Amino acid sequence: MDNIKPEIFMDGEMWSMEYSVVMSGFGGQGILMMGEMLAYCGMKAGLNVTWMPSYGAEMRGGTANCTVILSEDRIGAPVVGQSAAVIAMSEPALQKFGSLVQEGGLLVVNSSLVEDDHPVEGQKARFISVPARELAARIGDEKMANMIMLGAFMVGSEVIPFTQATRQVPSFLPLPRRQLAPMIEKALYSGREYVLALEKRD
Amino acid sequence: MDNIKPEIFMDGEMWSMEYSVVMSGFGGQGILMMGEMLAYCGMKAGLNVTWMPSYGAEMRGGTANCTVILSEDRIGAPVVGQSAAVIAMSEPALQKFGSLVQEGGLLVVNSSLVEDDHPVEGQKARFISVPARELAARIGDEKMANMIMLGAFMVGSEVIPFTQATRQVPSFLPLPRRQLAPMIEKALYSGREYVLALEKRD
Amino acid sequence: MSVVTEKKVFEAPSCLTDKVFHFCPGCHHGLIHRLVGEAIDQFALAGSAIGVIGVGCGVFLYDYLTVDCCEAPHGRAPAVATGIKRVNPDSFVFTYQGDGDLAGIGTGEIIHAAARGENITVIFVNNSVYGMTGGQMAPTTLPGQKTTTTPEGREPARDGYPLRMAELLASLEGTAYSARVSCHDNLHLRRAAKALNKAFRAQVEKRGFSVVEFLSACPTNWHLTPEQSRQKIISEMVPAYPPGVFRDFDD
Amino acid sequence: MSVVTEKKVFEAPSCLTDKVFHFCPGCHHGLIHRLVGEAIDQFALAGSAIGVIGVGCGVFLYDYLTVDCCEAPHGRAPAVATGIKRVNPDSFVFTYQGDGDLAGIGTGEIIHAAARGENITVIFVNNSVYGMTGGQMAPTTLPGQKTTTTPEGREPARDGYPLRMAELLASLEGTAYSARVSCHDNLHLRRAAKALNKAFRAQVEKRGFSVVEFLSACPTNWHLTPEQSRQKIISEMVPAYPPGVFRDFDD
Amino acid sequence: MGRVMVKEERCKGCGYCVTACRQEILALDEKRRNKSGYNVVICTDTGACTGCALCAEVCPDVALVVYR
Amino acid sequence: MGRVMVKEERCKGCGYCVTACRQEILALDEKRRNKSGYNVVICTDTGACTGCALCAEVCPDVALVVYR
Amino acid sequence: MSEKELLKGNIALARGALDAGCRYYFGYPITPQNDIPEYMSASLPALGGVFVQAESELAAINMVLGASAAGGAVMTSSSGPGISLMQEGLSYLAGSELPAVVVNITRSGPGLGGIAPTQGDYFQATRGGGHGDYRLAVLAPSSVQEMYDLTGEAFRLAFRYRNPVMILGDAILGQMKEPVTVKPAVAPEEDKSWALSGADGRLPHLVKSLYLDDGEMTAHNWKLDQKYTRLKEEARVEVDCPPGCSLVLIAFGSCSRIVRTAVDRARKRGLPVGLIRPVTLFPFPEKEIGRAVSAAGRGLVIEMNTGQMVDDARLACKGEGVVYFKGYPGGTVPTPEQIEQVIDEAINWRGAAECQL
Amino acid sequence: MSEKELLKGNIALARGALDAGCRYYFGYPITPQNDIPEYMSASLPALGGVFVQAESELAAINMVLGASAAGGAVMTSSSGPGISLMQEGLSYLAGSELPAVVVNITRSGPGLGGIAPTQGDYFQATRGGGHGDYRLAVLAPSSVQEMYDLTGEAFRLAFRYRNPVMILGDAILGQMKEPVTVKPAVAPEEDKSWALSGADGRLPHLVKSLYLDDGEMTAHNWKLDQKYTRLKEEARVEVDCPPGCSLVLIAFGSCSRIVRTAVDRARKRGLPVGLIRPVTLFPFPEKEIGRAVSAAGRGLVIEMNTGQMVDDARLACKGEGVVYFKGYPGGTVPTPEQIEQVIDEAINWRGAAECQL
Ligand SMILES: Cc1ncc(C[n+]2csc(CCOP(=O)(O)OP(=O)(O)O)c2C)c(N)n1
Ligand SMILES: Cc1ncc(C[n+]2csc(CCOP(=O)(O)OP(=O)(O)O)c2C)c(N)n1
Ligand code: SF4
Ligand code: SF4
Ligand code: SF4
Ligand code: SF4
Ligand code: SF4
Ligand code: SF4
Ligand SMILES: [Mg+2]
Ligand SMILES: [Mg+2]
Repeated sequence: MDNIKPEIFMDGEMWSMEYSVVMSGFGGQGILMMGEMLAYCGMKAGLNVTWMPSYGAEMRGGTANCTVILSEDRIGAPVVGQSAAVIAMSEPALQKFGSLVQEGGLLVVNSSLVEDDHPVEGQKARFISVPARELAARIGDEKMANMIMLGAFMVGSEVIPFTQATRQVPSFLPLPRRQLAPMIEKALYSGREYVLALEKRD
Repeated sequence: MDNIKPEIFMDGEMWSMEYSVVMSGFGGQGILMMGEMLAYCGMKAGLNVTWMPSYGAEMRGGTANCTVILSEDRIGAPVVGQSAAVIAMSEPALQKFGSLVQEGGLLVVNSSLVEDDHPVEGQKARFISVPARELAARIGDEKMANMIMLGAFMVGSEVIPFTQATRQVPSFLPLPRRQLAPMIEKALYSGREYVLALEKRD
Repeated sequence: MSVVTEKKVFEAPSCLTDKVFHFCPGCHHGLIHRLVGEAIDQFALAGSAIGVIGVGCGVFLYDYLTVDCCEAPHGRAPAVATGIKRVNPDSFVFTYQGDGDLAGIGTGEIIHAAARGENITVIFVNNSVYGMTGGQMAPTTLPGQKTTTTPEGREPARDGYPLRMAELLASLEGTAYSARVSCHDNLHLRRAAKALNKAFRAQVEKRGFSVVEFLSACPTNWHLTPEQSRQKIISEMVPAYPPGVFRDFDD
Repeated sequence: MSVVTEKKVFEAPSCLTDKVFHFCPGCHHGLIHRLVGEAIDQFALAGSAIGVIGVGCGVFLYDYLTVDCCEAPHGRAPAVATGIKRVNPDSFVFTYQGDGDLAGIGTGEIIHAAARGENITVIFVNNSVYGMTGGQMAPTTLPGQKTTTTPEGREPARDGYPLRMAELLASLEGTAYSARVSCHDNLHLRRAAKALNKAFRAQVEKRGFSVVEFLSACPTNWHLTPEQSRQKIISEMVPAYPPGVFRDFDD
Repeated sequence: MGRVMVKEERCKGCGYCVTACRQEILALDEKRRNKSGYNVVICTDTGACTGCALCAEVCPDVALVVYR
Repeated sequence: MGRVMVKEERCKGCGYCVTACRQEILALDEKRRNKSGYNVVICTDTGACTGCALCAEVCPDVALVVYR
Repeated sequence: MSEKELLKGNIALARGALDAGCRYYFGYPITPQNDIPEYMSASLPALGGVFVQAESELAAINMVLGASAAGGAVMTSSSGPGISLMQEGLSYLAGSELPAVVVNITRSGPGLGGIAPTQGDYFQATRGGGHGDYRLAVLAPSSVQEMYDLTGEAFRLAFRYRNPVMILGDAILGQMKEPVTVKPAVAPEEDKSWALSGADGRLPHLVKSLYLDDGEMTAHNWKLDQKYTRLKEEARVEVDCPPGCSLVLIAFGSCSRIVRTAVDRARKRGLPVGLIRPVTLFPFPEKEIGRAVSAAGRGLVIEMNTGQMVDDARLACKGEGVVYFKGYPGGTVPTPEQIEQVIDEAINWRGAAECQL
Repeated sequence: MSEKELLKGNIALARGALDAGCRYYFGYPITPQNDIPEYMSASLPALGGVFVQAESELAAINMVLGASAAGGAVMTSSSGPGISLMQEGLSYLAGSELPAVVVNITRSGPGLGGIAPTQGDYFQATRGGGHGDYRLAVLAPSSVQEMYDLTGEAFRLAFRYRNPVMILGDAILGQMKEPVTVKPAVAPEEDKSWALSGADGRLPHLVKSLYLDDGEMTAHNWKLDQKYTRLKEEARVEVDCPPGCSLVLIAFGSCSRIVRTAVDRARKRGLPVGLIRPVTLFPFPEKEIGRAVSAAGRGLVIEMNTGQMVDDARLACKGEGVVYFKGYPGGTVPTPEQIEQVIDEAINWRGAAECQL
């Protein structure tokens, strides 16, 4: 667990070893699965985790979101008012959830679907813009945009040790879908590299 | 109210100006109506009254009963464990309700339908046996057996001034049945006379 | 004592208790109890039958038939029977329901049990009133019929039209057998016994849902003598609710 | 700007609000809303109509049509509508119900509203699933159809047979009009509009109960594209649920 | 030839059997009542009974046993 | 002769209108999405529109207005 | 004063409703309240009203919902199992803020139970029969006169607060006849501008209980809660606690009549006992009960159940004074003699706070 | 120890049921508990069990009644409005003394309300949703692990006491995923000799709740009451009240998690606060709560409703110590920060017993 950077998720509140991320986008973008994978990796890293999805009528109109919390302490509410990080994979998602990001937090947006003028939140939070669809197309599977985003988020936040997490992918997948593991790993790495390249550039 | 004999219904319990009578018989014998008329007459005599019928599934199998309470005080429960008087118009009714009569109370039975060997209860209570069907037939309407019994009960118990009560019959009857009043009065008198004759004989 | 050559040609079915029925004089509930008992005897089901009893004048069936029984909330007997049958598929599960129970409050349950083809047998007693509660209008009350809640007679434009359940249930795919019979004379009673036998067979052979609707008298709430009640069945009930077999797995 | 001689030949009915429907792409709920709006306009009922909305994906109808509305508990819209109509007999009272709502939990209420000949109009959206709750089996789910509660496909022997409500309701005496229509192409949509018009007329002319069943797509829970959903209506829904008029007060 | 036995405590005097009997040998005893207060049915001509059991078949209270 | 107007924010790209148009002049714009993220429909040949309104009739989202 | 009539409780209630302006009745038969629908079916048509015998209690309560949404003065009545079936509808009525009067002439439960008089539905009536945070106003008549009077009161409360109101009776109150003075109160004109009548020349009206947007439902819950707090003004209670009494009996409905007799007798024997009879069960007359019990030091709740109102009595006392309980469930109506004996035991009790009576 | 799995609360509950031997499920869809019937429909057939999607909640609870009467280990699940529709059936189950597990993954009410997490069904669950004198045992999990564990416990209690048992969760508990250790408890062999199976070679069995003969129903009510008293042995509670604490927070279910966080934080700030979490809501852990609050002098009940469990907490204290209340109804889940603030206010409160927080 030495890879976890407490200064990121302890942000100001000493007693709370808690890191939360809100993930959001259109239905069908694999938002819920992206969150689950993060929670699973957190669990495998020995953390307490919760994953809380949108459900019911909220999902009509084609939006989806979930909240993942990772913590060394037991976790109270699995939902949050303000969040350490927000991932927005669509314009309406950014509109609705972007403002949840904490001062000094992290905002990751899918620039393939979100207009590129930095939103207000970008000013108080760290802002990472990932052309997820394009990157996914490049590795040959447009459906992998969510995994690209997750990879990008994992390095951007450093909340989870990246390589250790990536190793959990096969066991995370249910047997009939396990053959997807290599492609998912590829996507995670693609997101990671994009962010690392960005950071170098900055 | 000078006709009311307090010694009958205050029987042992000074504080209770309450007189109760349980009336019982087959369905169709007019048990409920008999009780209602007594309650009505009591009301007209300025007493507090309650009338409580059997209801619901109790009535399957062709039995009916009701409890009437007359009192100068407000009345608590409209049902009683032991009763100052019991009127039984059928054999099963006598079997079921006869034992409710208080020590020293009054038991009036319809001898037209009840076997004539005095029941156990007759030994602790005053026992009046009225051939109601025969008397009713004599005045020309077998359906008046209940009114015969009521007349007999009223003089037997003296709980209600007989003539004053009899005067209430027309107003008790709903308009469309008011033409029955003379026949009912006749029946009440017939019951009364039968008992008076009995008492003379004793 | 009878002479030695004499044989009993008619007696109570063996699964009937000695308890005197609580029904009113002329009420056909008792007759239908006996027919059910005879069918249980015929198929030797006394050891495997489970009765589910709706709320109505028939609620005390368990006092009269020596089979396992379960009380169901008013109208829900088909759902209760479904639960029992799914746990004990080899038991013979029947419901006993009045017309208020089955065609009123229990409409949803009976239709869906039939639609599911639930392998149960329904004994349906249509006496055109709510008997137990004192004679209110039932879904089966005839137009013009006076009841305590239609004091001027049922007026279809205001109070609705009667439901013909045997036909309605027959129209559902899950139904293996649906028939209407009447209790008013020997001929119809023989047909009734036959229908009941067939309905029982439907379940024994796992054909699906079976139902027999009995036209039945409620002299008390019809305010008629038993004989007048019998006549009312003939002259009013039978025309409005024609006896017949509306679905048969053998066809 | 269009040229002056140009005329609008198709636009939204005037009682429809500007709010964008919350329905999924290809969902026919929106189309049915529009047809209802058109019928309201045709009969000039915007000022007297009262909608009673069942629980289902159509629950927000009141956001889209500018008429008085009342939410009904799931399945109970016909009872709620009865209460409203009996108080305001001159209002035009319609219900809007899904197939789970009407043919599942609300079976008793719809059948008895029809049997009573309740002078209301029922808009019934049959999409063969529970849409709002995420695609569970409905009473109308086709044999073999996969849903979240029939993961291997509906098996009639276990899960029951589909209900054909338009036919069933047509068999009741209180029903003035009962029809089934489909939303899958222009021809059927024109018939749908005609049926709806007739159903409205039934109420306006106080003929009794009227109902129109719409075959409708739920691409989301069918896990199909809108076009595939349309094809499924044609190839599977229409054969199982034939469009047609099953009862007509003019006949 | 036949014989009908009335379980008197079961009989409620509905008269269905009276109507059903083709021999017209059943009648309600207007003078006698059972414990429950019902006039019970009696066979007025025991010799004429055919044992056809039509009476028992219509009896709603299973009050009749028929021998032949 | 005719003209179809797409209320883009209502359109959800279901494609029903595309199938319905006999002139085959409607298509989904794969490049453009509206605020809700749907590819919206466009008229590829405005001159060929007959104003028949078949498209609007099948549109479940009342996204089309037709002029003639 | 008009002359007294000898009326059955159920009929008095029905007449109270009609005199209060009730013109719509939807219901389903069940003992021991059938006189109500029967009377309504005979009376309403002539008054231009509507009686519908629903196919079930579920349908009935939803017809009530519709009629109320349309502005009708509407009532239904049932008993035990039927009232249980109405719980979803009652929750909707409360959530949609609709006025209606719902009568429960109880039977004994659970299940099919029996039809004898009991008070086992107190909890269901006063809190949470249905889902969610809501309350009914609950009135508890104890005589046929009150069956008449409180029904009028129920309609007033229903419209004033736009909330369903329950009348909690039992077979004694429903089936019994007593002399009644029939005296219709003048019903205040109620604002029904919210009702559904067709959006003619105005914005559409909407009757609903669904609130999905952020915070909406919370606001709605607090709004309802405030209404229930306002309702406290309407608490009604009969207090008869002479100075110096050291035991206060608390009973409602038919049970309070028997307790009344027992208390009268006990006093004649010189026992210092008081009696409190809540007339409204919700709002519960907590102030009066708290005051009386803390003054006397001891309360004794008598109910025809295994212990329900006793919770409210204890809560009302806030620990100042102990509250004993004696219950008579299942339809066995206690006699005054039995209650007197319980009074004696309670008066003589010197042990722990919890007294096994 | 078996490895942890990341499970959704609803799924954990369903697996807990299967592991406890549940083989019959009858239910009707409603958000937010649909995962349960969906999981059951996929799992039961392979286990030789039965899943039936009922036509309504009313039918579902009555199928449960039948399956239970036949001796099956049976469950249903629903939410708010659906649970309200089951009240008659629940009363019958209790009256007929039948074992069954009923899950309520609540939504906010009254009426259609919303689907966000709330605890507004506490009253309905713990007392008198249906008619008559009866109680359900009520378990309140507060984590996905407990969704699994307590479901097993529910089946044990149901059979041991022949009584319906309710699990009261909410959307947080149902929809959330957390790591879970799946460890089926060995189910004790239960006596099912009372069940219906056909009267082959024995006297007929009868499952009923109708008691009409004199005194029968009263005896039955007291018998049930004694069972509910016996049930008190099964009270479960988590007590964390360090010596010297002057305020005890009381919360259950999902809400207790947030309160837990707030209490931890407050303690870090040196505030002397304790926390009690009832695991069983009926039987209510009255002894523990009474003891803790009277020791601390003050209790503070936090619920996601307008105030329900607070009644039980106050009753448990019998006036020894005051109990404050703060509510969050309608699906607005409070944050730990908000609760901390309430703790501060309560700690500093020096006014009357009733503290407006
Ligand atoms: C939920 C519920 N509602 C109402 C009742 C009252 N109730 C008992 S039996 C019955 C109807 C009886 O009529 P039917 O089913 O036709 O049977 P019958 O007595 O006529 O044979 C009713 C309404 C009840 N027990 N439970
Ligand atoms: C009493 C009750 N049970 C269940 C639900 C949950 N529920 C909401 S909508 C719905 C069914 C929706 O299906 P349908 O009626 O077919 O409408 P659709 O969404 O498919 O148009 C259900 C079960 C509820 N709100 N109330
Ligand atoms: S009331 Fe009617 S149905 Fe009931 S027992 Fe009497 S005759 Fe039969
Ligand atoms: S879920 Fe189905 S019914 Fe509901 S809006 Fe989407 S497509 Fe329409
Ligand atoms: S057996 Fe036949 S002949 Fe003999 S009494 Fe009966 S019906 Fe008459
Ligand atoms: S049919 Fe039966 S009950 Fe009726 S009179 Fe004959 S023997 Fe008696
Ligand atoms: S109006 Fe007709 S021609 Fe024009 S786009 Fe629409 S369907 Fe095509
Ligand atoms: S039918 Fe309507 S919603 Fe669908 S693509 Fe065409 S315009 Fe868009
Ligand atoms: Mg009937
Ligand atoms: Mg649907």
